[in-house]
Amino acid sequence: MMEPGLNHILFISTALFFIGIFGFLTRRNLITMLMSIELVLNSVNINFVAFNKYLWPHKLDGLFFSIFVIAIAAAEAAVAIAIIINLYRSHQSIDVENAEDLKF
Amino acid sequence: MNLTLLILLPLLTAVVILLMRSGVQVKWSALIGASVQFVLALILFFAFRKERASGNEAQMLFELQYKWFPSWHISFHLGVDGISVAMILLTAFVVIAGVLVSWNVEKMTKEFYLLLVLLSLGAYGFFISLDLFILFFFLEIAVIPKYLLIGIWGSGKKEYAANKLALMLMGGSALVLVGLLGLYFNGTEKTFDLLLLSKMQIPVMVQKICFPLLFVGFGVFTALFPFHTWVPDGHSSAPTAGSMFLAGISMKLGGYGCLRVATYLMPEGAREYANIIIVLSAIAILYGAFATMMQKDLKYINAYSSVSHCGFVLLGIGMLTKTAIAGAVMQMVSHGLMTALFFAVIGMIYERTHTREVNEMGGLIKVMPFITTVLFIVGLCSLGLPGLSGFVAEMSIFMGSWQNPDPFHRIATIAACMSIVVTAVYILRAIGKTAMGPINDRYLLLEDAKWNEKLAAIILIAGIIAIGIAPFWLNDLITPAADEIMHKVAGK
Amino acid sequence: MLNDFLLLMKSELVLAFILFLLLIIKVGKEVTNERLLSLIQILLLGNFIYGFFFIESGSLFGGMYITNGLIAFQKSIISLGIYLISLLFSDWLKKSEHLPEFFILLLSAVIGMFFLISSGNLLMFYLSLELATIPVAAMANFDLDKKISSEASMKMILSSALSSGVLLFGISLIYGATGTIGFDQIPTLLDGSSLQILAFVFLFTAFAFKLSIVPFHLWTADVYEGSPMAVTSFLSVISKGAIAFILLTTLYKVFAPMHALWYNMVMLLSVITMVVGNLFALRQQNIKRFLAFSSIAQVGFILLGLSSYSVEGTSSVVYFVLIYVFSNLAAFGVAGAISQSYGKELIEDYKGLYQTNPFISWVLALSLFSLAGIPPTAGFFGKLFLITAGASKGNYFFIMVAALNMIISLYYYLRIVRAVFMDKNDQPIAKINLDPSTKLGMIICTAGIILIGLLSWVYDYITTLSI
Amino acid sequence: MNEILQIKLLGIFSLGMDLGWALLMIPFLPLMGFLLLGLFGRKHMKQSAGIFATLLLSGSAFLSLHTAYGYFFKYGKLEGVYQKIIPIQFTWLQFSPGVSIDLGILLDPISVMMLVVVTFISLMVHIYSLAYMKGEERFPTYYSFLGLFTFSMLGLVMSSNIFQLYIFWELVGVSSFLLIGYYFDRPSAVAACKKAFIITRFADLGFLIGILILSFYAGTLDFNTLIEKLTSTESAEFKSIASASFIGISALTWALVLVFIGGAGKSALFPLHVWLPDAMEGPTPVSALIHAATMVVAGVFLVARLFPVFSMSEVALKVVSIIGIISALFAALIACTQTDIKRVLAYSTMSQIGFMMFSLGLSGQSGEGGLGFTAAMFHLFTHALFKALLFLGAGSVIHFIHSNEMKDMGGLRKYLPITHITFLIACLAISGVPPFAGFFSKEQILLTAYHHNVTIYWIALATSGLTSFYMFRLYFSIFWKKEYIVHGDAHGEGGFVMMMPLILLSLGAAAAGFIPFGNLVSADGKVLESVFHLQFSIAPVALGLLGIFTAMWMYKNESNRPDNIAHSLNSFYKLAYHKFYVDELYLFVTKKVLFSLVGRPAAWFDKNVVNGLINASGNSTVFISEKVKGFQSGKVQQYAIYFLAGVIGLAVLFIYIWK
Repeated sequence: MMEPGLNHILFISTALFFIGIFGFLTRRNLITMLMSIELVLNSVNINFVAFNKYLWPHKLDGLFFSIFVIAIAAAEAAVAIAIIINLYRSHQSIDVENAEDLKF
Repeated sequence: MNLTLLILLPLLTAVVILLMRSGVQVKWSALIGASVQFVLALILFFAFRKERASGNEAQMLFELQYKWFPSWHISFHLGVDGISVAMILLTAFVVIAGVLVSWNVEKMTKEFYLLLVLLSLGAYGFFISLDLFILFFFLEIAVIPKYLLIGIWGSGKKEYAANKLALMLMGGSALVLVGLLGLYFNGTEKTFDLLLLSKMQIPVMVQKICFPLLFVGFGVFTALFPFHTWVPDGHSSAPTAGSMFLAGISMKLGGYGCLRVATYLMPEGAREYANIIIVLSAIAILYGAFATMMQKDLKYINAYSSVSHCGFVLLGIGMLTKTAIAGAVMQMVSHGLMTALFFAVIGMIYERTHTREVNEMGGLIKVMPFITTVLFIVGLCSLGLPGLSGFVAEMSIFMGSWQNPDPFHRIATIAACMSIVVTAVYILRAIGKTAMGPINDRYLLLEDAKWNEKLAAIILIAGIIAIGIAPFWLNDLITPAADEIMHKVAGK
Repeated sequence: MLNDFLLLMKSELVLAFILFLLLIIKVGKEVTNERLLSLIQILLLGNFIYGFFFIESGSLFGGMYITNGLIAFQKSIISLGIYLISLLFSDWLKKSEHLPEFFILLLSAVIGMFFLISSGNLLMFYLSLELATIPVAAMANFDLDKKISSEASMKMILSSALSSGVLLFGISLIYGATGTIGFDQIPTLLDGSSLQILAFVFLFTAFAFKLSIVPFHLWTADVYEGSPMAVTSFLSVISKGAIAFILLTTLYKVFAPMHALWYNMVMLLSVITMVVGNLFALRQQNIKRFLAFSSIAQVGFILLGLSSYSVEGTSSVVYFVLIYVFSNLAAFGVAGAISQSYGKELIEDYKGLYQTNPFISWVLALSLFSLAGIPPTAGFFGKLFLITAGASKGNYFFIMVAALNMIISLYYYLRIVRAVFMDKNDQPIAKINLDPSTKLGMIICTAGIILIGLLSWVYDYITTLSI
Repeated sequence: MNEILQIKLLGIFSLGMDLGWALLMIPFLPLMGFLLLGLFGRKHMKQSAGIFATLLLSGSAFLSLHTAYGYFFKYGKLEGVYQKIIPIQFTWLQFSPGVSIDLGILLDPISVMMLVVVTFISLMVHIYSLAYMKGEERFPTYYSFLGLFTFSMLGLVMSSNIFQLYIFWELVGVSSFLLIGYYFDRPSAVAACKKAFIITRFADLGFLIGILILSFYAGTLDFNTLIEKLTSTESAEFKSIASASFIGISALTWALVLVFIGGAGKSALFPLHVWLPDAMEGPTPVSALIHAATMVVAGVFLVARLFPVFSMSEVALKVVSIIGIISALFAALIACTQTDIKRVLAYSTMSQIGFMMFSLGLSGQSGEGGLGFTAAMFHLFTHALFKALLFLGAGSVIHFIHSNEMKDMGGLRKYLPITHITFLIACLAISGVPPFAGFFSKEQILLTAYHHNVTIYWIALATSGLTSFYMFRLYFSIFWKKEYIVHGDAHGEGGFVMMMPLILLSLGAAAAGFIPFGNLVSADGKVLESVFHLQFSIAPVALGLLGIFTAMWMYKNESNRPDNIAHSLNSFYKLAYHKFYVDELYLFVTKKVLFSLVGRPAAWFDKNVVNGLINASGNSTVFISEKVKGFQSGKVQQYAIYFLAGVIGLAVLFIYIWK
């Protein structure tokens, strides 16, 4: 069994990134869309950690960065969910297609 | 004489107008401001002559330079030569007449006069600035007041006309801007200073690109064919004073810019494109004249004739001889006075008959001898009668144009000359239909001009006749400056 | 060390102090909105004035936080902006049920912006960017009972989350390519490889998103329209200003070695942004939406100035943002006053406004002229300097397009002027009783619009800071 | 700079200063009349305007007589040659070194002669109008316009600079315009004054271009210098203008022909004559002054003024003579058919000017050969007298009868005895019956023609026969033919004021022929001994008498003879009656060609194409804006797609293009 190299990990993280993007573009449910964003953020986290480990092991910037990203993602999710709840109150739905009054 | 006074006085007037309460106070303060400005312009003229007579041969007199945005190599640089003095005199004449003519404006009097004063501020500043940046600044200052004047106090399709005017003029100044930037970056050092730039060698390639930009840009202001379409609509929709300012002052900004900025700073460019300018202006002259022939609205008649007359200005510049350039400047002054007077008269007639259609009028000599006399005078000036200013200017242009010996210039000159016949046709048609012929009964009780209208007309007529009878003073004023420009253009 | 800390971070500390004060007040006993607002206004004014004192330059936390004269000035512009917002929208604020919360959110966002401007490190940059964004998304939802308000804030939070995802991906690539996230080390390690360029593009999209550069702008108009006027104005003026400032640093400092590359991009985006912004602004009926698109077009001009990569570029961008604060806030102030009094936000409703409300009509007209870049308003100078700076590279075609765009923009600005001054209306908006502080705000804006341009030392001061 | 305002008095003779001021006053007195009456007449001088203007003009007339006397008999001659004296000249407008419009006074035989003619006729008209125009509402205006005209005409004849001449040329044109349109409420008068102005303006275009050409090659606008430079075959200027050519014709010829076109317009020569008959819409005294005696001969004066230069180009002279003779015959034919008495006179004027012109065209430069020049000037002089007389006489008839039509007249000799006698004298004079003035001048003209071009001579002879025929047709139709039935309010002849000018002019018409004109006016300034050939004058006089008797036979009593003859000449008569359809041709050219084919398309083009393009650029922007609105779909996921597309696009651009 071979040791996973940087490329493998990057492959995974990139895949994760695009899966997240794909989810964001295709899902109609706001919560799911938010989750897709989380996927994107996680792929970034993997990137950071992987780069840190494989390329710049003596610099800890990547690790710290990923920790902060996790924290911020939580904060963002909190606000986003609050907003979605409010949206639900006014629209009686959390389907993104129901909130398209603002256009042109 | 301190040239900043010319800018500060309109500013002061504007502030005073803002503080005034009633319409009457506003009018009087505007009138007083305009009169003081008028006197100031005369003082400037005499001071200039005195200075020149005492042997001051500097290109620009009364120069002033204040720091202003030094990091962009801009300075508040003022100064006048003969051409600027002539234009300032013109502005002063038109402004005071415009203020007088608007005496009856009841709707939003304060705003109206405020805008008039701002407009004149732009013109004064433009003519005395020796820095391209502030020149551009003043050029654009004058646009919005025009827009508002037409849009608020105008008549007919006023919104459309105002919009078109503002957009086309802004389009023109956008071109000017790009041209100016080209000059700024391509001199031997970065500067907006006109005099410094004039001493630099601007690369020929740059001149070839920037000259058309600047010339067309300024040309839009002065009704360069085919960018003249704002003229008829704008003029005819504007209130009387608005038309006067527009045609009398604002269109001259363009001509002055074409001459002072485009031609003077980029002689190679000017030589390169002179033929195109000549063709366009010859077209404008004839085409404007023929189009005028078909108009039925007095204001449209004058507006189209302005296209034709301003064609002479550009033709004179395009001909690139000293006499023609001097003639172009004279034509600017002359046309400014004349067309302002024409619009004033049209305004007076309109106020009384409530129509501007020539076919609906007739025989007005009977009831308004003064107004129709003025109409005759201005019409005759327009068709170039000797003794009035139009003749002097046109003849100078013709004489100057003819100094180019090749057939192309000859044909263009002859084409331009032909317009004097067409002009006669439409002017006489207009006069014949309004002033002469049997009078319509409903006009029998109309009254002649009131004091303010008379005074306005007399001031402008005085200017027209002063040039027409004794052109030498104007010529002496302009020629050295035109000489300087030609010197630059001719010198390799 | 502590001294340094206190001095260098003084603006953030003051804001944090105010923020905590508000928190305490909120927790404590009931204060009427009027009194609270007056207090806030005074505090914000104090904050603004204080911004001009004790200016030092230096860095903290191992280069994560940097400050200097220019940054202090940029922060002052932002302080001024929020002070003006607190004045202009006092009517709306007074009636708001959650006044302290509004300012708490606003101030946190501003603190985020301050850190953003001062950031010297991608981590700091990311954190402060999020701090500057998330509260605003919450603020966008401040009209809790309005459907469009929640839609707007939803769009904002989702779009910005996506954009920060892309940004982070970019940052991670940079980190991978260079092994550092410090602003001072990155430039030395840039070699122009494809990976780095890709990383730069990802990074840049975050700016593009926040600045609403086309084609990353689509959220802008919807969010602006849905949000309360005060939030819209904050979004369009303050947040854009802050991003523009940090973009300056990023492009001029961090990606300086790549300037020949990004110059093309910035020029192209600038023109596209102007054109699209203008084309969309042309046919807007809602004043907020209209101002949104007009602000997109304005960003195009900012990019034009940015492209010059010179001291002139820096100073003209900062100068423009300063002017933009006055002009755009004045326009929003007027729109806010009208919307607050009569709930009218359509341009049609503005017909005949001059008959009943000459003062605000003039304020509106002046601000629009300034936005359109017509002298003698400051906008003229701002725009002209941006264009001049942009022209220094000699790309006259783009300059020409920019100049022509000024005409289109003039057309739609004049459309409002025309409605206000010329069009007839049987039932114009009735006389509005302006709150004194709103009036004060408008007067300050007007004064700024007229004076900032004519007084050339303002610009000179910025130039001396930028060198 | 200030020295320009100093009028340089170049009085060479002891009269110096006095001469200058006296000369200046000649035009300035009428000018003063114009200004004062124009400004204050309407309010303050309603009644006294006429007297005031007449007094001013008599001062002017006296001064010009004084000048003429002084010039011809005291100081004008130097070594047997009349000098060209420029007592006053100053630079009015400097174009370029050497080329400037200088306003000045040039005294030479023709200008002095014209001074006398203009002031004298004008004075007569002023006096005559006192009665004729009495009670008109715009009486002061009328006199002020007369003043303007007199001033401009005097300025014209005294011009020392070709551009100065052009200036006054235009001023004369405009005063003619104003006076023709004096009855402004008659549409026909309005049309006539416009027509007169526009057609002469068209001709002036030629004049102007001619001036431009001349000034370009000669490098001066000053008459004396110009003539000096262009008449010496050695000078560089002459060589350049003679060698430069355009479509095979030398620049000199072009210039002169163009100048002549100007002259032809003013002098109503074929085919630019159409305005003159219509100009009779003006008050009759005005017709007498402007459209008979003075302004219409300006063209002749112009050619005479530039005669030395004309004589350098044979082609130009040929054009002058051919146009002259065509006009003479053409107008005479038409005059025979017209029934409006003023129109008959107008055509006769045109015909007589044709005589002067071809005489000039046939003349040589000096000595005996210069007879044509002297003859033309002489005829100009005598014609002014008798034609003014005819017009004033006609005026008196019209005043009496309130109609211009011949059919309303007849048998008036009893009611208007003085008019009758003076009119007869004038008719005899124009018919060339000795010893009246016309005889002598016409004699010389025919002599010139005989010597230089026989074809022209025969045509001229025939024309002079026609002249006496139509003049006496007029005479008999007015004063004989039938008994006049007096209508209700018949008044007299108009009193002494109206009759005095008639009498004075008739004295002139009768006696002016005895002036030894050749001694005074000649092409080269030297005395020209005119030889009188008795055998030569038989033919013209006989023809003249034949014409008179034919007219008498046809018109003395009422009969159907004229109708019969008209019938027998059927189509030709119609052609002449309709003035050979030249007016219709003009109408076609202006209405159909200029208005419909040029003016209307230009206006249409401007409104639709040029303006349309400008509007279209605006509209298309709006259109595009409408089309692209779909991008802002309101769907947040689509926004994200554009966002990502942007990212990818930028990345692609960067990596594949910009890198």
